Amino acid sequence: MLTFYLLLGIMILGSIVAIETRNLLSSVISVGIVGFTLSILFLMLGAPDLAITQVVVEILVLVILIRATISVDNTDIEATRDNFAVVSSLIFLGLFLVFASFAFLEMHPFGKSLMRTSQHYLDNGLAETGASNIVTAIILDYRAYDTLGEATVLFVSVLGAIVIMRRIGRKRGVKSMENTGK
Amino acid sequence: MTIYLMCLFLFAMGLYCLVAKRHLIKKIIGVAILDYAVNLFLVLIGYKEGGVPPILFKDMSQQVLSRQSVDPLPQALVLTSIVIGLGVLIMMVSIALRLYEKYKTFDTSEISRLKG
Amino acid sequence: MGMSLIVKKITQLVIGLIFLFGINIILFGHLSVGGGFAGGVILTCGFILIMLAFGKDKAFSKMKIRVSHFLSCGGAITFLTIALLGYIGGAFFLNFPDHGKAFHLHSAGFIPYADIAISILIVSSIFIIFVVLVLWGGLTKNSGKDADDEEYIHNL
Amino acid sequence: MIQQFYPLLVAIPLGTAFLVLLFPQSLTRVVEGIVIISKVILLLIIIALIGHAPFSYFVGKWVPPIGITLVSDYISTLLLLVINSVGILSLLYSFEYMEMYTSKIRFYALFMLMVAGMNGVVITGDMFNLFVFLEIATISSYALVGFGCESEELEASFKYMILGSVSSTFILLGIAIIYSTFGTLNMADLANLISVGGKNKSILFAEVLFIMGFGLKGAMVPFHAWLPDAHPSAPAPISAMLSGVLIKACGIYAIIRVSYHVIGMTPLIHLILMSLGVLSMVVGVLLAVGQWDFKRLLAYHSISQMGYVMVGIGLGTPLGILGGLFHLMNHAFFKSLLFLCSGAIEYSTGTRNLKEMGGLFKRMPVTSTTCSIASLSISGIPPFNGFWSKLIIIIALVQREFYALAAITVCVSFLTLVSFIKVQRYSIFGDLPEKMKRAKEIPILMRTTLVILAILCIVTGVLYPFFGNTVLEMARDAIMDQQKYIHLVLR
Repeated sequence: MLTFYLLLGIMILGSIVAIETRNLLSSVISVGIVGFTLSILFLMLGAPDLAITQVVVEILVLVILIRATISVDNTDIEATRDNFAVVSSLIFLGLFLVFASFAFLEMHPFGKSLMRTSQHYLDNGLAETGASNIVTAIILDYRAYDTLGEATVLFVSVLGAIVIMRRIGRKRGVKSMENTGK
Repeated sequence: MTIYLMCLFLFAMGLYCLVAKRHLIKKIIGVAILDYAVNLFLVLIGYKEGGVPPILFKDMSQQVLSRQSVDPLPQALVLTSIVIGLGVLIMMVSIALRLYEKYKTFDTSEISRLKG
Repeated sequence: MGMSLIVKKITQLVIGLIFLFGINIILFGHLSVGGGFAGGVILTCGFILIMLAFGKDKAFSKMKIRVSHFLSCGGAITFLTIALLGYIGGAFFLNFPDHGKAFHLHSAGFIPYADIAISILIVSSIFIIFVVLVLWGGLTKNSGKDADDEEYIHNL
Repeated sequence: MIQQFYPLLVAIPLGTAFLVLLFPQSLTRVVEGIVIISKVILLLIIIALIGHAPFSYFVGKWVPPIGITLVSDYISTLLLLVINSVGILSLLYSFEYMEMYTSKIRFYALFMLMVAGMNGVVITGDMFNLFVFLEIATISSYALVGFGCESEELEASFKYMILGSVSSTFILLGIAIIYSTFGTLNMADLANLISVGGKNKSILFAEVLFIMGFGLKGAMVPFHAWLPDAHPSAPAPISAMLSGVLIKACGIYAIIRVSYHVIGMTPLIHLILMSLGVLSMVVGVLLAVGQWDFKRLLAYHSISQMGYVMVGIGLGTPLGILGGLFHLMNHAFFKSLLFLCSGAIEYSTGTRNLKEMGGLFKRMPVTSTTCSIASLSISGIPPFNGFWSKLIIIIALVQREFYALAAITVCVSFLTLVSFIKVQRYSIFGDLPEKMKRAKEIPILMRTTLVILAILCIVTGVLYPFFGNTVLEMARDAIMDQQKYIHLVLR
């Protein structure tokens, strides 16, 4: 149990560095620390599927973020800080955490998962779907409709990114411009 | 309980980053941290003490899986959520690059041609 | 173009293993750890490694941008078709084929095929987006044979 | 038997979007044909399904708590009708309007994906599935807002995207908390467990998270900052879709579903929803009055009109819900008509600034007439549809003895009227400036869609006292009856 707290502590430290550091490149690398620690945590929490996915996705995220960062020559950023925003967000987040802790007091305790519907998957997953990896059985058979949505989300975002990265968005000199007589 | 709160603290830090930081890349990092926190929260919910991964190997009996495995459903949800997070991040980075090209800066206080 | 000799040599040694590992993860997604998504991203990371080590020409020789555009649509259509084929058995997304023997590669109905379709979608679409991000800003400097590809991306 | 085709409402637009991208740029005409045919098929399926309405469909034949369930009751039928009828008209309009932009095929693909996402949100009966389709709809709308690739559009899109992802994480956190407490994701199963077992603080926390998340998507007032930037920046048909249907399907509908059916209403939730509604109503209209940018003014009015819907829904009396639903439907028609009109004016004059316009009635009679009809509808002038729905909401408020609120509602309606008189005065009537002399009427397809929407505004208004309110009343009964929803799915 102590391991979880330690790893989560590393994640929190990493994200503090990522948020507060002035150098963009170090900030992106610290996000990498958070992500890779998360994947170790997934592994310890009994989710190897997620761990492997998190590692490879984290690599992609780092590559893409570094691509965005190196488009600037100087990766040091000035400390532009909006004091009002900082104070108000801290107050809001403090309230949020207090309410959350009241709510969590009545939540199901950690380490004793309820398993109301999941017990069915574990008991009958292999017999009903033929897949011995129960997570795969869920994402591609019991809840395959979700996965169709998931694949579509990735498709949409790639399509959207291509659309955004078009060189020319509007045609020049089309009819509307002629009409204005500009 | 404490571990849930720590996870929510991570979530709150992502929100803080989004509100208080004015740099586009920092905002993207804030969204990434938010994603991490929620994904971790979902997996923590499904954890069972001394749990084994929900995968049945050949030399493993069905009873062991049924009794000791962690909850597989949140893991399936998190898999979907990771992909969605990746998609949103790709879109954000591409828009941030375009904005940099147009305004020659990543600072949101200077990117404000829209009023109100 | 590309990085130093050490990087190139190591990439040559490793790249085959990366692709094999990715394909293994995809094909055995329903039996052990992994699945279409993780495997697909691993394969993409292989392509990205080629691109970073050897420059984009080498990567384009392995995978044409036009082809990957068609593949990404094709993967999505295949997955949707698998979903619609469920109507043969009587419902949307019904896993109607024979489930086969447990713990064998050919088992679990349509799950392995769905894994393959997803991985094709993932590989090609993330490859496209990476190419777009890399080529972004480099358009004015370049000319020559890959100008065709760039034009294809920016004008389609 | 036709119930079997329910999932096709998502599958057809998805398939169209994937297929359309395979075509080269030169075949844009063919693509337009394919897109419109698939849209017509969608509408036909929905109309055929109306008679069969309350039923549930199990995807992959997995019974409820295990698999994903699709639910059709009258509230989803109403939303589907609105989404797809506004969608088909916006699509017709965009055939000519989108000539201004490059890469039309990708526009159609994104449009179809957005429609697929909204249809998916409306038909699903599963919490996480709702989240996934919400993401499809909103991610494609982020891309569509920035479609023109100008600096303002990209900026609006980035703002929208940041707030959109925050709201998504709130929703996902809420789903996680609910799952940890009840161990199921099916809405009807959750509703059953909550109504039997009672609510504790964690459920309330999840509900607050849901209201924040869906409120952000639906631009209720404390969370409205993105809407006045995002909606005007999009191309006009997309503004019509975003303001006309997206904020309803992703915001209002989801709030209705979660708070009425899944978690169940308590006095506290009624209070929260009503105060959100009143705030949006008042703040939206006050911000709108001073605007001179036509589309931005319309966007602020969207916030205000959504406030009306929210007040009606939050009131919780049968009459209030009826008024809210009716106003939701009317708003979809007149607000999309107004956005399409503003697009038409921009198309032929090249400006959105009201001060630069004037006297357009002489140059663009069809656009001006339809714009006037929509303005009269939104400000609640008697024969048109906006009047009836606002009247119903006010009567419902008076019935519950909220006299002050009723007075505020009337005042907001008056301010709306003032604001739209300004629009009419500066754009349609008055002198024709030199620059506007060469403005021409828009092409025939665009005109046709404007006329159809105007006819819809008039028909729903004039015939409302006669055709009864069949679908609306059934939708209201569906909202009020939580037990019926549970039995519909769990059989």
